[in-house]
Amino acid sequence: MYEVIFYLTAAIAVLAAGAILKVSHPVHAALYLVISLLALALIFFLLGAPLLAALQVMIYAGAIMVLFLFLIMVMNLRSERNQSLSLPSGWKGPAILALILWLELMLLLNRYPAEETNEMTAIEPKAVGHALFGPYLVLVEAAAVLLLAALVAALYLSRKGRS
Amino acid sequence: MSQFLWLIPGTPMLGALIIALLGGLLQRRHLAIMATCAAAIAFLVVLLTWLAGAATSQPLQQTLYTWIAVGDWNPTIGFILDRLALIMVSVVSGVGLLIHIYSISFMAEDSDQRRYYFFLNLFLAGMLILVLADNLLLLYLGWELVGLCSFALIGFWYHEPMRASAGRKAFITTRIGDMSLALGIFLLYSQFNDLSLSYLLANAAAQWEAGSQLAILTALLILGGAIGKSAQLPLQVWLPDAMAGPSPVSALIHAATMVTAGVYLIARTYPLFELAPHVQWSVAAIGAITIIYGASAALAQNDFKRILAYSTISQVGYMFLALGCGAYALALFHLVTHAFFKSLLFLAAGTVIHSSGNEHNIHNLGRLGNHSPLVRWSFLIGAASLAGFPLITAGFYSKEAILTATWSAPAGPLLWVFAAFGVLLTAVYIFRVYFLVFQGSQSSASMPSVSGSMTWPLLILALFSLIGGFVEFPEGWPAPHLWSTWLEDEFKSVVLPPLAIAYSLQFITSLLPLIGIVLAFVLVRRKQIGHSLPIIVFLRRGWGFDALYQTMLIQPYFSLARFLKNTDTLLVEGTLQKLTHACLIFATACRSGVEHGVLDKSINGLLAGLRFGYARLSATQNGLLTRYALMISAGAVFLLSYWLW
Amino acid sequence: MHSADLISLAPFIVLILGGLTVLALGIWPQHVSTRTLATVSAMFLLLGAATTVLWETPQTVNNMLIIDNLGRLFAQFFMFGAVAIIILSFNYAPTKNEVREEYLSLILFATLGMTLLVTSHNLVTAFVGLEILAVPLFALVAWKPTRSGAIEGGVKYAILAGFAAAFFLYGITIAYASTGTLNLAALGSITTDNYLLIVAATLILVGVGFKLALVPFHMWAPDIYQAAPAPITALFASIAKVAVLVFLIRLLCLQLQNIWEALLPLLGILAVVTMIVGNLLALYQQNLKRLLAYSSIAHLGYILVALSAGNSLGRDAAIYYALTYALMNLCIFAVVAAFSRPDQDRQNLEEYRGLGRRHPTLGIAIGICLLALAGLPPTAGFIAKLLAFGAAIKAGYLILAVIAVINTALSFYYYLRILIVFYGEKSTKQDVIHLSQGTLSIVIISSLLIIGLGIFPGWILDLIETL
Amino acid sequence: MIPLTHSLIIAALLFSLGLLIILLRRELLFILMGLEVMFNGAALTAVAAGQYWNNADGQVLTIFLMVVTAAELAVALILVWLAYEHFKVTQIDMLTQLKDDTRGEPP
Repeated sequence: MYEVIFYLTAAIAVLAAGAILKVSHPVHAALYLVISLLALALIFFLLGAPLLAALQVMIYAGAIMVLFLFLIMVMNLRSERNQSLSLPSGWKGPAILALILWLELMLLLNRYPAEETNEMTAIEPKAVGHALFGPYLVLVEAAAVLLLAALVAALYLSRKGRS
Repeated sequence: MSQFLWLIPGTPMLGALIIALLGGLLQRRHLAIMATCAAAIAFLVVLLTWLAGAATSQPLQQTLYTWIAVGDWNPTIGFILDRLALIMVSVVSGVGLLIHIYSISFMAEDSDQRRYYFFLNLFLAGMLILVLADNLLLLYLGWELVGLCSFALIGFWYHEPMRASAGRKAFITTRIGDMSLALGIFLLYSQFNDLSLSYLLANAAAQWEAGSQLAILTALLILGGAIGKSAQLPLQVWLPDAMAGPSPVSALIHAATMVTAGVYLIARTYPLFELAPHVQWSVAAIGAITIIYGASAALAQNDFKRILAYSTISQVGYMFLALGCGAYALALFHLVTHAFFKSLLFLAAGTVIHSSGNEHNIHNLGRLGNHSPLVRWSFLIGAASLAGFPLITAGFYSKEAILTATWSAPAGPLLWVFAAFGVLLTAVYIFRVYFLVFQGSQSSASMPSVSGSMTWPLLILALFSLIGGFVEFPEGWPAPHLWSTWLEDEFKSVVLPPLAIAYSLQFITSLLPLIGIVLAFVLVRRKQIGHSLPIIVFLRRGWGFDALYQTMLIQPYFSLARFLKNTDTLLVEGTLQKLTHACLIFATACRSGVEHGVLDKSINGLLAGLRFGYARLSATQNGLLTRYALMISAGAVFLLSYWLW
Repeated sequence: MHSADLISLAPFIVLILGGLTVLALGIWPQHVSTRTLATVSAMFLLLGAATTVLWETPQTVNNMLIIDNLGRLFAQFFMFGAVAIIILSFNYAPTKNEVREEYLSLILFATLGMTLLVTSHNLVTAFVGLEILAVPLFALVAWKPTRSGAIEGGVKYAILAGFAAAFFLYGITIAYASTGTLNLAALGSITTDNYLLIVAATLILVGVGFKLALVPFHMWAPDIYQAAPAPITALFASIAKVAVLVFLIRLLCLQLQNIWEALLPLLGILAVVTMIVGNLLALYQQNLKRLLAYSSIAHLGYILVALSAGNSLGRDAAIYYALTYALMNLCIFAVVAAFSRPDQDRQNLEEYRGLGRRHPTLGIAIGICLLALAGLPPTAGFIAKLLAFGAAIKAGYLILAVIAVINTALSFYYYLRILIVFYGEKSTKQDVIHLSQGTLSIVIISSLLIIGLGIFPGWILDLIETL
Repeated sequence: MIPLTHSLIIAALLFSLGLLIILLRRELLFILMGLEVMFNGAALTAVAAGQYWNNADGQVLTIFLMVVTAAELAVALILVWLAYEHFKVTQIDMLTQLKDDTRGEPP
């Protein structure tokens, strides 16, 4: 049962991502992206990472999606402006390239001598927190600076960018 | 004395620096005097080394400091002054000083003296570093420096596109040679882990067998560098165009000093060449062919300075011939005399051209006979010395010595015939110029003003062009061989033919210039140097070398393209078709280039290929972000696929 | 976290404090002049450089950062470089009045990112450092968005940098999947033939290769160099690139030496392609900033030649080359910044005609700089190339060195083209150029350093050998 | 029990799909979405590997990934919006002002 749910969710994640290739309206694409991200959150949960599952829902599905949708609304995009309903003519090359990339990665990853004996144990949020504010503390601070830098950059651009 | 060695290249370098940094504060005239003073000090130091007995003592050495220290490799900034270097620094600093003096008047009107003297001083410093360097790395530094200055000075009057492009052509052609030298140095380094000249030359014979592949390769690479700088076949195309520079520059760089750097290089590394006898013989062969090439091309030219340029190519050919025959001392002998008479010719020519409103065509220049005896006589002396007028000129002694030495080399008689024919041609072409320009007296051209500082260099050079040869009398004469005995420690003496043969060779060699002069006189009288005879056109175009390169470089592309087109039907669409297409485009590009006359120079054939590569690649930079991402992913796929193998 | 760690972290703390201080000063109720802001941020950078002297090397902080001499050398270099960038920006006309607290704090943060990158002892640190460097650059490329091309450049860089970061990150995760650790020392101690780790390193190489603009990951470089204001282009081309390069050197040459050996053929291939394509693209390019972008691509090819030698000489050569490369590019882009028009940079090469002649001091500096780029003695560029190619020869890759030498010869063509233009005679109207003391001093100092490092390379080489 | 390899392959598939979206779609917003998909492929790898090795590093890595993505995306979206504001551009094909000038023949 566990396996069935896992593969089913994975299929949803992949198919939803694939759908972004086809849809024409940005809102639809955003919705497919949300579906893919939520499916991924479920996968995280199934893999035993409950904290990440929650964060995935909050940050991606919550925050980032809102950003996307907000921008779509601001730009007031209608589908006729994004007229590329069908795939552009030169789609074969990139498609083959991506396929090759995937096949290569698959072949290379398959060589991995995976021992199947490991028991699945959930890593509790507490362990993650310990790691985060233990050895990774310096980086947490650094990430804070990164966010600040992004904030400053975004503020400047949105202030000066208005023509 | 050895602790002052650094002053020799140091003072011109300092002069260049001062001109570059503080030149704006000085007046034009003071600039010239400053630069001349720097050259004079260098020459003075050289004179002092002579007086201090450098000529007889052990080589002087000075190590300033260790330049780079990486692991076990410590190339230094160090100088060595042995007899070979002594000759070279004397010539370079001496002629350099004279040219500086001459330039004071010659360039007096030019508005951009600061740049001129900066590069002239820098050139002098570079050349002196080149000949004094005690390791190949430092030598290479000097080598690049003179190349750069030469480029800057050829294109000195860069407003005229022709002159600027001449500078570029010179630079690119010599670059091929420089690259070859750089590779040779790299090869030596990879084999010996040391670039010090004394170490290399002492140990090369121990480490390499004679005729081993590495020795041959090294010698070939060094030879490539030498023929690039010395404008020997097949890299000679740049020198005639290099005459776009001011005349004193042509005299200094493209006659007396820089073009002899190749000769110096081979003489310096001769143990490497002796390990590769075939390469050494090919040095002689290149020299012999170049003699004929240069002389015959000079015969058909009408541009005053181009004649002298081809003449330089031809005369440096004699030096190569001597080097190839193992007569290193004689090559240097000719180097010295050539420096005198060729700079004399250039300076005289410069005066004539300068005073007749930049007229280069000898037919239009003509009949300056009754003007300025100084110029006329100095040109006559230079011409006689170049032609090898028997007994009284320096050129005779140096050339004769080389010819005699050639006889006993492998395939010597053949080489001798080439060289002797060259002597005849030389006399013809140079006296053709003399008769055309200086004979008669109905010219309307204004009197060449030979003023002030232009006089003395002409006089001194003329004097040396006459008496410079008395240091080495021909074999079998009851007179001393000062030169070769003095250089015996450096180079082994050359095998000479039996006395009887030597005498007859000497006789022929002294007769040939006289015949040549008469021939020239007859030719000029009958005005038989026609303009449209195929042979003349052929010669005038430098034996069609430029055209030949075009054929060699471009025809194969055409053939390849045609071949691929024919086989195209057999192949399914795909890569090969793309390749064919690319070749066809290239061929078309070349053809259109030819048709539009863009490709009329050999080097441009190479450039066309590069231009094609540029155009193709540049077209990929179309600003489309998707394309860029595609390239990144293609790169990633490629890198990953490497691990799937 | 010990008190010793605090000393190790001091430069980072100083930079963060500096960024915050500048931001706070910017929103101060009274108007604070741009000069004050710039001075304050430069002071913080110099203070940061000074605190690196206190470092006790080598030691690690939480296994996240490694504090060593290599890190110190480059941390100081970046901070001085950032001061130079600030001076350039302060005097740069096209972004006049826009160089305020945001700009300066972003530069400080970017410097923090570079310092993190070169001292990273953990792949996550490297990733975070890379992004702290990248995100400010998104905005800095598009600074003063009304400039022509600014927004386009920003969008392109943001998307492509994200794209490359995805590869980088994917590589990190695969490295983690294959070994279970992200610590560089732990990764380096894995001696068994771990195939996936090589794959991971290859993917990381893609991400790094993008930042270094190696061919075929190079295509963004000319567009972004053209779009960015000249001081930011200088930042891109000099210290930002060198930071990534030093990370690569640390990753391959100091930590994962097994992987380095395995990657040698790939590095060699990349080196050859990068040199050839970079030089060919530069050959006839008319836009100076794009030309210099291509030339910097080619230079990375030469550095890769050193790295693909796979010996300690190659490593030292690469470090030396990185320093000189940064100096040369800083100098040449400072010149571009100095000659900018009031509204934007001069683009076409012809617009620079005669400028070297009219401003002799700058002219000489340009000459030195171009000769160094071309690799002529006695500049540092010559020594750098000599060491790099010598390393390849020593390792037995003669063919690589031959290709590199041929490429160097090729590159002479376009460097001389620039030189000729700068020294050409100006025929048309003369526009007034106001040269500021600050820009001038940066150009002079960097060109003096280029010459100094060429004539006396000993002192820096000795330092590098002890790293 | 899910073998690690399966998770890794799914992650690789997501990564390649994201890449394909970027390569194929011309709209700036879609490209950014593709970027998100790529990052999520990497995130899945990290989480799955973290479970396999049974330590928290994988999850910490993923958290940093989210932070970084958010920061990057915020600035990128602003830039996209600016492009729209200034040029009414939503498609990448129209942003090709910066490119090699191939009109003029090389000298």
